[in-house]
Amino acid sequence: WAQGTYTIGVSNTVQGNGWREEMICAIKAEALASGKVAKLNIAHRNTDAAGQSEDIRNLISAGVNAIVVNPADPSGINAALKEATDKGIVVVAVDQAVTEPSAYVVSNNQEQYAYLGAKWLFQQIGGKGDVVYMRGAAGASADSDRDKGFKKALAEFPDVKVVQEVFTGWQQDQGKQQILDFIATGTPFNGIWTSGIDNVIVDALVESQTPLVPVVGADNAGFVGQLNTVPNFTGAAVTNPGSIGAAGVTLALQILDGKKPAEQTVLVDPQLWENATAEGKAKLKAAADPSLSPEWPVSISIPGWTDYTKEQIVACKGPGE
Amino acid sequence: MTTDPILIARGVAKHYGAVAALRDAALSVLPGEVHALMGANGAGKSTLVKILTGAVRPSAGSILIRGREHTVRSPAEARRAGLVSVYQEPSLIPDLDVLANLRLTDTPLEPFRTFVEELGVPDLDLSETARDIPLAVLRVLDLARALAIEPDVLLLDEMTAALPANLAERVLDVVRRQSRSGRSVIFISHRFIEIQALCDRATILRDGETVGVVDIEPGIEERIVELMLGAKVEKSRIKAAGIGASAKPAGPARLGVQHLQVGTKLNDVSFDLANGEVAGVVALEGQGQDELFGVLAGSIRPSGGEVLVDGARVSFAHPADAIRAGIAYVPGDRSEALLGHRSVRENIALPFSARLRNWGPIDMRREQLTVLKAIERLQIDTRAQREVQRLSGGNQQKVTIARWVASDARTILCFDPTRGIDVGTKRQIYQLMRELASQGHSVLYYTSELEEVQLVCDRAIVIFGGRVVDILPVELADEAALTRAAYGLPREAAPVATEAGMQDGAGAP
Amino acid sequence: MTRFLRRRGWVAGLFILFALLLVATKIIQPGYGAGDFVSLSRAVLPYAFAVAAQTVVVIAGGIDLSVAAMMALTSVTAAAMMNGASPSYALFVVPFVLALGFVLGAVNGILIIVTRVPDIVVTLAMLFVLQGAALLVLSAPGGSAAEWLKALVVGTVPLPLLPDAVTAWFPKALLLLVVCLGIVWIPLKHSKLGLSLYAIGSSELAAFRSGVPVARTRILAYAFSGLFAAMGGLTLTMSTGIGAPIPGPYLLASVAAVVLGGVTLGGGRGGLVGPIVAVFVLRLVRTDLTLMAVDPNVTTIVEGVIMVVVVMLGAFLAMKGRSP
Amino acid sequence: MSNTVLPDSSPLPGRRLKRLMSDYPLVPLILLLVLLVAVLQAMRPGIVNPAWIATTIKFAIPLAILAGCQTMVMLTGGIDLSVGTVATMAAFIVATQGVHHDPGVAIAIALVPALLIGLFNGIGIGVFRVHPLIMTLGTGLIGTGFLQVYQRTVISTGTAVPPSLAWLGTGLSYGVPNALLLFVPVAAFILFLLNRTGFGRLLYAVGDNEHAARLSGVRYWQVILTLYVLSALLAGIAGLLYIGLIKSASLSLAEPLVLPSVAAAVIGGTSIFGGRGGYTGTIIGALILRVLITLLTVMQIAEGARQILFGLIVLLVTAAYLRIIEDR
Ligand SMILES: Nc1ncnc2c1ncn2[C@@H]1O[C@H](COP(=O)(O)OP(=O)(O)OP(=O)(O)O)[C@@H](O)[C@H]1O
Ligand SMILES: Nc1ncnc2c1ncn2[C@@H]1O[C@H](COP(=O)(O)OP(=O)(O)OP(=O)(O)O)[C@@H](O)[C@H]1O
Ligand SMILES: [Mg+2]
Ligand SMILES: [Mg+2]
Repeated sequence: WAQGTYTIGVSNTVQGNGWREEMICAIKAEALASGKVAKLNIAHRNTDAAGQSEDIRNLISAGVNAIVVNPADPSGINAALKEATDKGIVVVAVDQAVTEPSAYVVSNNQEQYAYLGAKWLFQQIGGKGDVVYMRGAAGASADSDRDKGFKKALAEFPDVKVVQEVFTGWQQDQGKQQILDFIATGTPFNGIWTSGIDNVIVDALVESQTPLVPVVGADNAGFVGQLNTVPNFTGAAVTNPGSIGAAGVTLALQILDGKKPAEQTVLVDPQLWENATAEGKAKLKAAADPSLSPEWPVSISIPGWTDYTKEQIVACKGPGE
Repeated sequence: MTTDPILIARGVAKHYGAVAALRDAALSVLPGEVHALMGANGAGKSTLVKILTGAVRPSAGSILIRGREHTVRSPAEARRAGLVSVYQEPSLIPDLDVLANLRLTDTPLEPFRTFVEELGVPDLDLSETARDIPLAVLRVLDLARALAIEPDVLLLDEMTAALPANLAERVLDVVRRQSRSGRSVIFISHRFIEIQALCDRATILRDGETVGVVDIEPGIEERIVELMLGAKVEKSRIKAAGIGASAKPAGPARLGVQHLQVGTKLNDVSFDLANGEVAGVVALEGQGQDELFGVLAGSIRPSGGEVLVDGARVSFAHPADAIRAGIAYVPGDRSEALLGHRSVRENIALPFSARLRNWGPIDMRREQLTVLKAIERLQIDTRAQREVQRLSGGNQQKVTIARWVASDARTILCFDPTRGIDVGTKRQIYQLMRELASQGHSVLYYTSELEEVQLVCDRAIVIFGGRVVDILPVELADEAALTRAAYGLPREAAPVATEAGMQDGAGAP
Repeated sequence: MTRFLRRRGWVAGLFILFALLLVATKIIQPGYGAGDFVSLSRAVLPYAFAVAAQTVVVIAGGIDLSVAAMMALTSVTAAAMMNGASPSYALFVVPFVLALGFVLGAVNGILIIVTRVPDIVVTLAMLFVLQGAALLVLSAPGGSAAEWLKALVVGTVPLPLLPDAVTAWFPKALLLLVVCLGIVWIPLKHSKLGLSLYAIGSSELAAFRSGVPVARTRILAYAFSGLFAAMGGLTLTMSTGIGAPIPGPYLLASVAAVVLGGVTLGGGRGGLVGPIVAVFVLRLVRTDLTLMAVDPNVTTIVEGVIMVVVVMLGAFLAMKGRSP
Repeated sequence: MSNTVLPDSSPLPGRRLKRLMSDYPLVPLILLLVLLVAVLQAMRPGIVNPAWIATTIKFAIPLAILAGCQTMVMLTGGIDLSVGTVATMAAFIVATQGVHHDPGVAIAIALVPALLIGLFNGIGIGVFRVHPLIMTLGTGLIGTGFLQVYQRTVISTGTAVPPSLAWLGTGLSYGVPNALLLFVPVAAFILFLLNRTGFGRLLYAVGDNEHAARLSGVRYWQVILTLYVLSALLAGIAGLLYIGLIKSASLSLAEPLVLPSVAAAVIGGTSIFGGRGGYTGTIIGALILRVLITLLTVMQIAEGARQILFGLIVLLVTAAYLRIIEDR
């Protein structure tokens, strides 16, 4: 039952994380919706750059036509990617860029992601005050990219001070405990920037009856819901669509069909949805989706890049399944 | 013997927390002498040996080797100073083959081979893994290895305790020859015969203190026992405790064994054990007694024959089945039976919890009473009761028996319960066996010390080559008769066992 | 002969399993060939060294939870040192990093001896320490590797006189693995120290009484583990060209492969060949799952099941072997 | 016969102190905890307030329950690496099933995988004699795989943490965490089980000397099977409580607790070689770890240095404690 002709390989190195799961489902849904893909070959596990190189080589062995890869590191898998493109396989990196020149990139701009949210936060607190900086996993390249963006915004606001910097490891429980511990120190603070561990932070503020300061998070369904419903709470969600995976598939199919893009790299710039203005509130209302798994980003599609319906991505079925 | 001592130890003490294993031990060994180290269980003999050879650090005291003070920090260091020990437990590496074990200790191969053969183990396979070698042979290998290193002082801790009589005899011969060639030997044994036959002098320890040094001469045993036990002795020699033909109740035997077969190890073995009887099992090393006890204890599945309890056929897949049928097994090696880190109380109460329906709350008061009664009955010294491993060997052995006395097992299988136990404790165990019998319990009693048969048992079942070769009433079961039977010789013909006969015996399957 | 089989049976079984898997792979993907075998060898490299590191300590009766963190630290150290340096500087970096691994491994051992805390806890604590140190060296993936180092794991060994069809089956990565492990392990295994490793793993008390310097042997076991882990770290840098401070999935994989390779947890038994073959088997299973395009979430289940079932089978066979 | 007890009135006060500590091993452990709290207070004056104490207790409880599983398993010489997966599964399933079902039903459904994994562990370890480390590692992987497959079926159902669990996890009554309502009975159960029941005795017995236990009629597989099922059920309960506390279902929710649960048991004085230890120490061990984590969180240093300090302090605490209680 082959509706298409292409085989597409996928390589991803974080498993069991809502964002990445959405990315995989978006890839499957797009492959199905495009009608051009016969088979998806997905290597999806927790591993490092060396393990990802292994997966990519396995995909090459499997004879795929294109590989969509969410790189563990921008340059750590270059050798394997080069081997793939040398064999005529189309390689598209999604989410993060890779430095291998023969690969295409459709990427969320992580630096911009952090800059946008941080800048909004600093403006929101009036350009001065103390903020809590809750990062992702120490040593991850996405985290260090975001750190650059955050530092850039910070440099623009000399009166803003970071009173506490912690690594949540992108773990809900750690983030929650860290913020509760910090609240207990009694140190005053005016805002919180998070790297996506967001709804538990708002929860913690509410539970501990601490005044609700502005919080910046990602567009995860749980956090977007809070922005809409928690009274007296101001905050902003910065989009970081997991559906970028689908954009990767679309780009790969275009190239396979002979339509090469003008640029090797396409950056999908993030949007910011805040609930401080009426306009922002409307956007948030439109985006909210309480039925979605709370760890899933609500931006399940990217206009111009994705063709599937919500039912299709939620069903999470690829061609032939 | 006017030369200076080669080894002197003074004021040696060793504390394990609150327990004093040694308090003030002294020892002086002359060149070329066989020096016995004697004392009751827990007197501290093994501890002293370990300290002398660096296996344990002393809390206090000094050691002089050839007149120079030495701090011996490890067995390797002791060896460089000329001291080599064969410890109470085998110290070959279980997962290495014999050859690797020798290489590990830099033991010269040829002398080792020679000694092994001299010690009565012909055609040893050097590529055999130590784990697969029977205990008695391991002991011999341990000794041969120590001898091959040619130490100035050889320390043997209960070297003969786990050996069958023929091998023990060989060991004595070899050791004697060693001392003639100028080597000193420190010899630990609870067997007076061996001490008499081999040693020149003896140092006696009591409660961790050296209480005397005597020259070995005929009749010295009394004096040694006196020193060993201090004020505790009643001055009687060990004596048979008025036994023999106790009235046998009617009805089916408590335990019946018919045509039992275990591979090639046990062949068509049949006998009965009556209610209230203590039956002795006598056999040289490796004649199938291990398998016999294993089957009855539920640890080994027989390949043929049957076992009857109170006339009914039973088959055990697990020791639990045997226990349910009222059969309890006390292994010869205490470490197989004890929970070393647990208290005396938990050790004794262990069988109560074993069954599923007793997994719930424990009736602590009832348990306390039961355990105390058993402790009292066996006169267990419970001063170090928080951890059983700190009790001395004899008291540990009592705990293993107390467990079954407390849970009132009707049949008790005792496998060499007096191995490495001092005379005082032995006497208590003999008495206990008789008491149990008089209360209707049945005991199957394997012993490696033949004189015990007449002290404890009602009958002797002799096994040789996996078969029952004789069943002797206690009156006839003197050592000479038992020895003959154990070597597979017919009851009437009574030549003294020859060298050749011994070898055959050892080589039998 | 029978004893040989009994001892080597497990390893032989693994070789057969590997061969069967190769056949299966060929059936799944008829185009599977020399080039893919070269890829397999490269994928095996870091795992193989991690497993070697684990094997040494397990044989000596211990366990090392810090293997993956040690690889991360040595990898970032190498990558950071080589960053922007001349190719010849790498000639100094490699021995330096190997020595670093050896010394840090020895620190593991020394801490175990000195603190008398169980090895599993000491190496768990060291896992955090080494991981933290790696973050201090490089706070994000980065650094670089000398080109000639990277080339060491790429391609095949040019064997003179042999046709290309044959040399295509001799990956440099495999040669590197065999040489690095062999150069350390073969002399080690046949030395007194090697015997001592087995001895303390088999019975520490008996070893001590046989005159084995137990403390020193244990420290050296961990030191060699550190050395192998450093080799693993270097291969990570060589094959990715960077150093990453977050440890990869090598810890649990190393424990699994050690056990699958027939080394008893608890010590004293087994060798290095078994675990290395086990690594090849596990990697090839991974390849097959990818080739068959098995649902990625099911892949996790399959890998778990394989681990449990193979070990259960081994335990079951051992049980049958024991009973008469 | 000659176990001589030293006179109790030892002249040296230091020695006597050491004796006291080694007789009551919990005393030094509690002192360590107090010391850490004091250091924390010194670093951030005012942090030790009722709210912080409540938070610390709330977060220590799920860890302490998982460490309880670990304690019981370690007594038999084993280790249970699947507790993180089991707890995560229970948490994730209850949050997603809570949408369709009554809390009671959702909880019952959530505990089914726990039961199955426990059973599977027990059979592998008790009957087939697979090493616990490998077995629980494998079942953990299998569980994770199933959870991910399950996750895909509930992407669009949303989540609903049962309010009763949220109340239990985060609520306070009179300033006291409601979670204690669950924990006190659980802890009492574990303590009673270990000290006053036949099953508890058997855990120690099997871990101390399996052969001896067998000769006393103990069937190893029965003990081990029951143990791992019990451990998995407790882990499941810990997961339910944890989702009540975090209120956000994730596929790796409780995984970060696995290594700390082992560490808590070890710090609390339970031997990983089996036969020795108890649960009271473990509870304090869990508190010590939690306080330590807070201490490092509020300390403003580089992340690398923080991890290094964490490792070193855990090692130091364990070593110091061992020193104090040894030679009892
Ligand atoms: N590791 C230890 N910890 C605590 N106590 C110990 C330890 N080793 C020995 N002891 C104690 O030291 C005392 C002396 O023991 P040792 O083994 O030296 O006696 P022994 O004379 O060799 O006895 P046996 O004849 O039974 O072999 C005993 O009371 C024993 O309980
Ligand atoms: N917890 C305990 N503490 C002390 N003694 C106990 C304990 N449990 C059992 N016993 C004693 O051990 C013996 C055997 O106990 P067990 O409970 O196995 O009995 P049983 O033979 O099955 O008989 P019953 O049918 O009466 O339970 C009895 O003498 C009993 O008094
Ligand atoms: Mg002794
Ligand atoms: Mg003793």
